[in-house]
Amino acid sequence: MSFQEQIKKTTSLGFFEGQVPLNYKYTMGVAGERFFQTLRDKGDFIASKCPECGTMAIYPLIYCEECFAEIKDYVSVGLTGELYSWTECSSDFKGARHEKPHLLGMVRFQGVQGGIIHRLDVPLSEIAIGMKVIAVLRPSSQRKGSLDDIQCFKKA
Amino acid sequence: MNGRVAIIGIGTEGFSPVTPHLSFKELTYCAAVKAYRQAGLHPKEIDSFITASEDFMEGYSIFDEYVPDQMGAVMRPVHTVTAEFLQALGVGVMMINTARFKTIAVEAHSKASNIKTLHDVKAFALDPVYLRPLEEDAEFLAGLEMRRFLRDSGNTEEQCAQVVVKNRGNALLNPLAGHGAKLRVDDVMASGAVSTPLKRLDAAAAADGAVMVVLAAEDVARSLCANPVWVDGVSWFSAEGNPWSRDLGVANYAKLAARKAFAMAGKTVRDVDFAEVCDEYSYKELQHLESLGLARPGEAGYLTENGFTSLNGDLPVNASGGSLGVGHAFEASGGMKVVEAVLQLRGEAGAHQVKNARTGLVQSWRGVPTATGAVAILSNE
Amino acid sequence: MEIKKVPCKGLSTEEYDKALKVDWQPELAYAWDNGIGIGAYLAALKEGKILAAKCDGCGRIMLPARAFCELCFRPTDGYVAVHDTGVVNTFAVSHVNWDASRLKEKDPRHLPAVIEIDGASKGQGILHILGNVKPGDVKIGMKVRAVWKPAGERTGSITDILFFEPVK
Amino acid sequence: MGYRRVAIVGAGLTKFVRRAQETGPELSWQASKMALDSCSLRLKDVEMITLGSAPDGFDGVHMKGEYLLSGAGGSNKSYIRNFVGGGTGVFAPIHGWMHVASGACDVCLVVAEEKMSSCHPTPQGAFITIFDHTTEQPLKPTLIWIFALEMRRYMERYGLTRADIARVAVKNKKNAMDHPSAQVAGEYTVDDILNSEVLAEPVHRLDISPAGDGAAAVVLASEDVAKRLTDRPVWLDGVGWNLDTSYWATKDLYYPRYVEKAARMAYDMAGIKEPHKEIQVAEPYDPFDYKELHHMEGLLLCPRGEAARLTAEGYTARTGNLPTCPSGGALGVGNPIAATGLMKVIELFLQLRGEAGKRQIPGKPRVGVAQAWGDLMQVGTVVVCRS
Repeated sequence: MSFQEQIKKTTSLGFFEGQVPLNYKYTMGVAGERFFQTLRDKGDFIASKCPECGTMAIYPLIYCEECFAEIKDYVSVGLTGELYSWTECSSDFKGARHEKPHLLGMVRFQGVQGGIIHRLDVPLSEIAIGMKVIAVLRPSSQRKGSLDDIQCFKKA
Repeated sequence: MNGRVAIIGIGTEGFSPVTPHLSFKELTYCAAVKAYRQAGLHPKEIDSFITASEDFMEGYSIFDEYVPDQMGAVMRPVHTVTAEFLQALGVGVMMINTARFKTIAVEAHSKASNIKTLHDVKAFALDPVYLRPLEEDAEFLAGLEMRRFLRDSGNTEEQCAQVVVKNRGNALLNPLAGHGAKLRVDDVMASGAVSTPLKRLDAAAAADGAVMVVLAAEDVARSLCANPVWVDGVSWFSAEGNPWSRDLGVANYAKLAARKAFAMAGKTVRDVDFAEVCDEYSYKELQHLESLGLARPGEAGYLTENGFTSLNGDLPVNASGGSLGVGHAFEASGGMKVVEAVLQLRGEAGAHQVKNARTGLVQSWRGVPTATGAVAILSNE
Repeated sequence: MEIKKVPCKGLSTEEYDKALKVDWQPELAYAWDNGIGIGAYLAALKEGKILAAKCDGCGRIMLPARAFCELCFRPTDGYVAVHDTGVVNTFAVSHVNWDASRLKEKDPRHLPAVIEIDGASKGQGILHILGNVKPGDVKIGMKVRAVWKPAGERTGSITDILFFEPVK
Repeated sequence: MGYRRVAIVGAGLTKFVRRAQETGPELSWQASKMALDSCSLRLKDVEMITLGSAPDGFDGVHMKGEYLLSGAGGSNKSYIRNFVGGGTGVFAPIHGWMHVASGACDVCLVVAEEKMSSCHPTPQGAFITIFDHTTEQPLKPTLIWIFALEMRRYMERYGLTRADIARVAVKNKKNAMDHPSAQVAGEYTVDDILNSEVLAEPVHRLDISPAGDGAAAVVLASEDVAKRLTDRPVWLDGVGWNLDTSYWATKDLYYPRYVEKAARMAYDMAGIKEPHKEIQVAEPYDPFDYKELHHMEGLLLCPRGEAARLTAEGYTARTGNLPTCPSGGALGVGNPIAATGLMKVIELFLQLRGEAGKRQIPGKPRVGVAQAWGDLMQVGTVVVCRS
């Protein structure tokens, strides 16, 4: 009996609704804990530095992605970087439209692999890939050790 | 190694924005029946089965549970790769090359229309510590990448829009495609921003669909099949796992996979008669063409504008209509492209048949936030 | 090589509480198409019937109803309402809820069971719960029958059957 | 047709813990790094990587294979994630075997990772959603239900008591006291197990392995490369896997036919005719105590219904005829799902090389079997190793 014959009433097809009911708390990880503690307590960005090949990475890692060596050394990279790319994002993670698009940038740091993706506060007319930008942090009293401790990047 | 590996059966079902009359099992069953019939095999005669799927695209926490029945694979060696169809195809080729398997069925499907919170699901793929707290639409990563790619390569937004015009135009000729349209570059340019410079019509719309492909070792293929399509090379690669660590100007995963796939096939880009590359976003087609070596850096947009990649151009790209024209079926998208390449190489593509199709390149990408993709080189000789 | 020392020490409750963390609650909501087989199965439940599918290939009468036989790999050959009685194949006495919270002492235990439905092929069972029975009185092999919601309250769901109770 | 032989040449493990500070990628790196170091290889020597990890729901990242990629050394490599639910940990080296046996590469890194503590407060939301969304989830099932249903069916079929089964938990938790990764090792009595908190009769708290965080990794190599790297390769001589129907309530749960099918596939490949005589060490999957017995029978290591009696007689102790879960298994070492399966394969690797330290079983074993199980009473994954 073909599928067409089996469909007696199209109204009986329908759908069934449900959810995957999950909730999470993620640790920041060994390197992440270090990064966010430094950000909170010292207002600084740190990169990991590979003892074998010297590669520096931000966000920091406990291993070198290049040579897989263990990393225990972290170095300050300061708050100033270079704008690698940017975008105006129109909606949030639920697909709801922002009232005004949110300006986001990927920022890289000299001599360091990787970068930071965060909000950007630069007039559209002045934005250029390659421009120097500096992180604006929340006041130290408000910093909690999270991505939100960075308010945005602005023109350096 | 075990000689060559061939595709001896293909089947599809759906590839439309919704498929309310079929459950995911029934959708896949329909594709599977066609593929087995073409291959001339009952599923009992298939040695092993592979599904490419991701749990949260299905709404199950272990979707692997729900795959054997609709493939006819109950109490058989079945496994899931949480990967794109083309990677699963590569695993199937690998399995045949162990010389312990002669026939493998590879399946992927999309029931994207059943996901009520697709944005949430996509955001759930972002790094929980460093990206998700921004609470932005995950497609901001495509916006960042598109801008950097256009800057580094010199391609333009209008040239990206031309990709959309071409692919959705091709889709009008493809009976499988759900998003065929006659568009102008201006329509795309005026379609409103998703995440600048990415616009709504630069992004493929989601589709439901199922694909199954039956692979066979050379001896089996020759005995069963009058028109086998050979998988001469297949490879998958990933660039850096973390989006903030990647070079956004090039698709390194495509570059690395192409190098290996061509080496396996003993072929070069000059042998490629047509290509089906990932165009989930318009700029991705251009970026992929350049990274695959099918266009020189910075020239893919120019070539597109000048018809080089059109259906009757020197190198037809996405004659199927691509994801932009057929609809984006997530992990099954590469499968749709494999099916298209098989039809082309058998001369069965009808109104969207390209001329002199002997070797085709198929390429896939897993979408944001990944930098993972695969390349297969298929031929009919 | 002998593995003597392994990395990752694990956090004590105190350390865990102190560690920096990120919260996230994804909204993962779906509307799954029932399709042909399950569409028919749910429609029958709404009418107070348990629907099976028969396959002329292997001769099985299968639960739940399905559009194709997964063993013969062909479309099924028709749907049949089977009985709403059956036999307990196995059961459990659960003291916890789905979210791992414990039932209170006075709450009735959950009694999940696999019930082989009369009229379907041997071994064709469904998961459901038992009711109107003390946990200590449940036995494998016990005959049970469905207790349905009133017709007006049925929605086309497996919960249209409230539970299965012993056949006295 | 000659088949390429594949060997395990290196192994790495993290500790299994209730809550790791490490992220999933960090755990993956810890195990991968140890595995590479153990056979003096560097990441650049690795051509392809396959990672096994159970549901995305545990780590809490959609497409988690991509998220874990960096820690598993996958950047700019051919990398893929394999997934057969709870059977993944033993499937991961099978997937790695495909890579090497096919000639796709000579060296493949196989990683297994699980971080279940990200689920807050519990992973139950990932468990209820293993059941059919339409015909079962509305009944609000818990994972424990299905084990209780299966355990009761098994007990009923063979007239077993809870005490017969609890001996497995006692043995494995004690064995685990010698395992450096162990999360829940200890000396318990049968009464401790019987009297632990009831969850869903017949399943009590100590019948179950705990959720956890951890990772494991092995390095696989082709025959010629393996012989260059080590004078004690352990050969992956048999692999098998099998997936039963998703209509789990339509089959008799007392016997895992899918495990038998997977085992026969692996034994055929390894040329094993009489597994109960030829296998000298076994690591069946033991997320619940009865499961070890169930799986011994499915693996054809003893006649059906006999596993409990053999356990009581000490047959499966480290000093018995067939040492079973000498590692301590999931019940003792812990159960970060995929990592546990691979931990079992690593136990074979160490036992067959005579490098298991205090856990070493006597008699220089040469052939072992490891197995994992998963999905809705559906998946068997089996590997046979030889020194």
